[in-house]
Amino acid sequence: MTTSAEDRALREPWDDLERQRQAALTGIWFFSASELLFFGGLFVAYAVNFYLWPHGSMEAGGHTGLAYGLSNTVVLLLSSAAVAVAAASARWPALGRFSRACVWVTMILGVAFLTIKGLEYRHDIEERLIPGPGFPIEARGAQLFFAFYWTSTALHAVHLTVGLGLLLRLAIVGARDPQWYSKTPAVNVTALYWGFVDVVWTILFVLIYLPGRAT
Amino acid sequence: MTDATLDHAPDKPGDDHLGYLSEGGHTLWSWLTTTDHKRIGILYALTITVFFFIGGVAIAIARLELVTPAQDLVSADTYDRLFSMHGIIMVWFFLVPSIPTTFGNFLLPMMIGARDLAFPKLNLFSWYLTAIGGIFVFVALLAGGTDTGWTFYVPYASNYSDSNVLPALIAIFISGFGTIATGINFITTIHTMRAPGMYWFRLPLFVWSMYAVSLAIVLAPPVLAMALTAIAAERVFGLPLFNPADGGDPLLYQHLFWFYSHPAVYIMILPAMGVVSEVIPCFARRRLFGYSFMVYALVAIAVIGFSVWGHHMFVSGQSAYANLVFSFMSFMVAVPSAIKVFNWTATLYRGQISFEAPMLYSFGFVGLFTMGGLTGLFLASIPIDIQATDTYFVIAHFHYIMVGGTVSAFFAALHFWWPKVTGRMYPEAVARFAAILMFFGFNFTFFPQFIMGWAGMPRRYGSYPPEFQIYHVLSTAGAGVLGIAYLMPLFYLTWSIFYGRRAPANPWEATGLEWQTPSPPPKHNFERMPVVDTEPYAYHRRSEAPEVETQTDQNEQMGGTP
Amino acid sequence: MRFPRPRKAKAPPTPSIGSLVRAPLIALVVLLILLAANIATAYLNLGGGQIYLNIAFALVSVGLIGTVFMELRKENALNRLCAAAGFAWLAIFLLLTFGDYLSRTIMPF
Amino acid sequence: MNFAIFPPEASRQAHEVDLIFLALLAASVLILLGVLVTGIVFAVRYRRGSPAKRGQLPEWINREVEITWTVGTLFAFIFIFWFAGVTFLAEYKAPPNAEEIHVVGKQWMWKIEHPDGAREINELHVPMNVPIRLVMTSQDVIHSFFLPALRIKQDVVPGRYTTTSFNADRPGTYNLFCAEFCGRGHSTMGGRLIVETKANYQKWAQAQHHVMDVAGQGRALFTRMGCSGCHEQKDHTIAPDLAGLYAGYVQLTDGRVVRADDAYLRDSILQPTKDVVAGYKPIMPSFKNALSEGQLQLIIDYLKTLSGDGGTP
Repeated sequence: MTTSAEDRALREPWDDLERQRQAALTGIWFFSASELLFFGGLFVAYAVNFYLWPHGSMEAGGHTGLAYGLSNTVVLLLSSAAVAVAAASARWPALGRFSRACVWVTMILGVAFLTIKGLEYRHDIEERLIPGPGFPIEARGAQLFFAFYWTSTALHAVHLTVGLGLLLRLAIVGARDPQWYSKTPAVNVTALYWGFVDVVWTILFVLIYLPGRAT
Repeated sequence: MTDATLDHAPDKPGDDHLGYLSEGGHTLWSWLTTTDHKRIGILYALTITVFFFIGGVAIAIARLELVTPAQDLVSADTYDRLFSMHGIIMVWFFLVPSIPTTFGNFLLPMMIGARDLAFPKLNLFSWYLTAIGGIFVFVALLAGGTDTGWTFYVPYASNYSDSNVLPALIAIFISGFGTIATGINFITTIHTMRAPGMYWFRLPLFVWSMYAVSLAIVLAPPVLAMALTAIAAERVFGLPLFNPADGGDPLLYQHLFWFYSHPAVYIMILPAMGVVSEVIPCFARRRLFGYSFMVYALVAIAVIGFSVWGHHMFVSGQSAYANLVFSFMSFMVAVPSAIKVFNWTATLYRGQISFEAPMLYSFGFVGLFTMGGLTGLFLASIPIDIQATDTYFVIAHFHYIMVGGTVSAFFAALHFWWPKVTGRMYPEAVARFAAILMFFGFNFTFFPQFIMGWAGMPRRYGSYPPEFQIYHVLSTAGAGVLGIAYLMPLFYLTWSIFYGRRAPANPWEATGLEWQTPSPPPKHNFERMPVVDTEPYAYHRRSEAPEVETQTDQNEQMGGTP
Repeated sequence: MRFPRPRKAKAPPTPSIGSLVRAPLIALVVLLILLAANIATAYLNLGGGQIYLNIAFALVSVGLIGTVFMELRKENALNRLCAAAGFAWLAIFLLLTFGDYLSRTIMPF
Repeated sequence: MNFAIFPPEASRQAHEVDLIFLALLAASVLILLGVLVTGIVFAVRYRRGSPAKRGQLPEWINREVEITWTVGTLFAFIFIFWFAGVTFLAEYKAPPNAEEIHVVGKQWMWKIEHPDGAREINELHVPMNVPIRLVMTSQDVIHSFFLPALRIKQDVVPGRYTTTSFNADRPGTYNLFCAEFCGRGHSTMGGRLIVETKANYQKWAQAQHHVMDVAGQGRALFTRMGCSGCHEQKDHTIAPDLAGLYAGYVQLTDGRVVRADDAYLRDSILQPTKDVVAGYKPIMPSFKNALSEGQLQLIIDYLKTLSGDGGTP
């Protein structure tokens, strides 16, 4: 029975599952390095603007909703732990159900993250924190800070939604075919992708929510 | 579908069995859903051929406009859109994908003894990303093109340009991720799927160049994607990311853009170096001179290439300290390129040199790349760059490297591996004539630009002072010759698919695993996993070589690899 | 980095859930503590150096996520190198870009 | 038909840069010939079937050769970097007593203001042997102030000042270009650099005040007659922008492309509905009986100063 599961998990050019797993992990790690540089462009832009307009950035930082940011970070850390456990336990068929439960927990936390982010956006729009004519903070550079705030959090949310899609695929296909679930490297790949999304958020959290708190 | 011109497609198989060309199925659907790296390589070849000629037509009209000092053939706005679309299409839809996605896809698995790339489905997905990006370029073209130049400098591109910048940004964004996926595919394949015995220092240099290029391909394009997303955000949502009125710094965009765009020019030239390092040893029947130095040079170029981008910004208001740092790093990155040129020339020593078309293109490459590289030294020294940047001197420099270098190597690869890809031989005499015509047409077009560039003729000018007219007339005439030299291979290679001589498995008696499969190779490349136990390029015995090598001796020499 | 020839090992016994969950849970607790410390320092008025301290905390947390959650400790050398490459290239980018911005006042020409 | 082989050298700084250029040119030609000659000699001597001696590479050609030309190239490049770097630091630093000229780049014209208040458009008059420091900025997009004869180019970035300096020592008229792409009028955004002896420069400076009068009167008339009301609207939706109009080409609604010379300006003022600019409605009133001939000429003179009289074709 397991050979057919193995065959189902086996992709076309590979004749050995272990090497396919190595290749899949190497592939997702290189993709993470690449996406890190995608957000890296934003981090550099943010750092330069912080250097050019320290006062404006600090003041703008003060206006961001720390409560939202904090709860989002906690939610994402929990989900990252859950997906790590899911990936660790996926290899053993006996723990298949437990692993898929962890995947569902991760998805729920991911959706929670998006809802909190939605609430925060609604709060920001109410406070007219959108760079443009009626911007409340007149310190120079504050509009820049919020321009980067909107761009980076929107892009991060897009990446997180893609992650939710991958997790959903895992949970549904895994439930229908537990044998495939225990063999396929896709579980580790999705877990690593989710870990990457959490890494980006950890850096973004510090860049967006912590400056300007000390005033 | 961007490359609907399938009539040019070299895949209408003849009557008998034709390897991967017939095994995978004959319908268009079988081609559009193939995961065979060889077929995807051909899909890419068709796509970039279409874009190569569109870009060529755009600049042909611009060059005709430049024959007269006044702006009289096309309006200034149309002229801006012509050179911008030429830049965008040539950079992202011809040069960056030219050698890695066509010959890299086709040959990499065969050269390392694998059945296919590590992620075949991802490979097909990369082609679809490039094709969808191509469709967006068509949308931009049909809507009138964008007039920001391929550099999209802010604040013109974000606040002032009224041309359709957004479709162009989306096109580059999507095709960029297609290239990143190919890069990831190559690196994982080279690391995990080498045949037994194929150690790192037995890899052919083409595979090494794909490895070095994939490093740059994985790490550079994401930063460009971010820079273009920032411009799109500023144009669509009004977020003032680089708007000087709100304190944004246009130079920040230039840092983001050039951090990608300099490694991008290495993404364009490294595969060309890989191709030439395959062709020259084969036709000189000699081992490549200094194989390990060539490998270190390839990887060094890819890595140091990330620390030199500031030499594009010497006059843009960058601080003097940064100018000096980037100037120094630019000189450091020039050293490996110089070594490679010396090694190619030294490979010819005591060889049995024959002058088929691929070798002529490779000679052209070495000559033109040397001139391009040397003028790069001019531009790396700051006082000369202050005079020469944004003039035709810079245009001549990067065309010597990109057109003289990469396109010559692309045609060398096209002719060298044509028997393996299509199972047919190309007509030798016509091909040699086309190679020589391209070399002279190229010099005839771009050498006058060096002279008028140093004399002060700025780039992107539709009308110019009359004292530069002689050079523009020469350059346009040269462009005509170059255009013919580019069209000839299109005809005689298509002709050779149907009427060319049937090619043997190894027409050039070259070493390398890809030549040990029948041509065209079967769908799964190798019946049984090949085992490698010799040096690459084992064209003559290491210990000694007979005084006068007769034809038979060569075959006997070749006997080394099973 | 040649891959070790995969031995056809007998399937290892199914570990208990407790042993699987232990490492991630500890890491989670440490991360939450780091987060709290990070926010606490944000409220102390340390002046300019504030942001560097916060970023240092963030990088420590990123390191922890990488090693424990993304199991970098069990990965082979290539994947570790790849994780490092992302941050190394980012460092090159930051270093040379700030080489320009920091020296604009010192050596304008 | 004259053609430029080498840009004129109008300052000592230009001469210094040319020294580096010629040194590098010589070195490059040497290396290029070295590579090409070696390649051709090998290609001919070792062509397939030629009787030349083959066999094993001689003893001395091995790792040492490789290391020598690697280290050799490295030191040669470090020397060139030092040579160019020193020249850059020495030549491009503005001397303290330099005369400051303000330059403002605007979409498709250069507005230049001298310390004594004289204003120019697309023209830069400078006295000989006087160190000049240009302090430049842009009103809209990035332009680049390029004087090929002085080997100077400096991008002009909106939102900040960029500076460059020179000391012209050869009288004459040289090219001025915009070198950074800035849109439709990028190629017509050039002008002239006129280097004069101190005496001529003084004469020109006085004359400037006279021209100012003509332009001043023209300006006053332009506003009194209500022309500025429509033509200087910020976004030019109801009336075309007149700056940089003179000597350029104008696209009309019926598709014709007309050259904006004196006659065109005159006709447009007297019979505005004859040649309506593309994209605008013919709503301009005629000034046929409201302006005398002299006043008409004053306004046309003023319009010329708006786009630098006799700009490049």
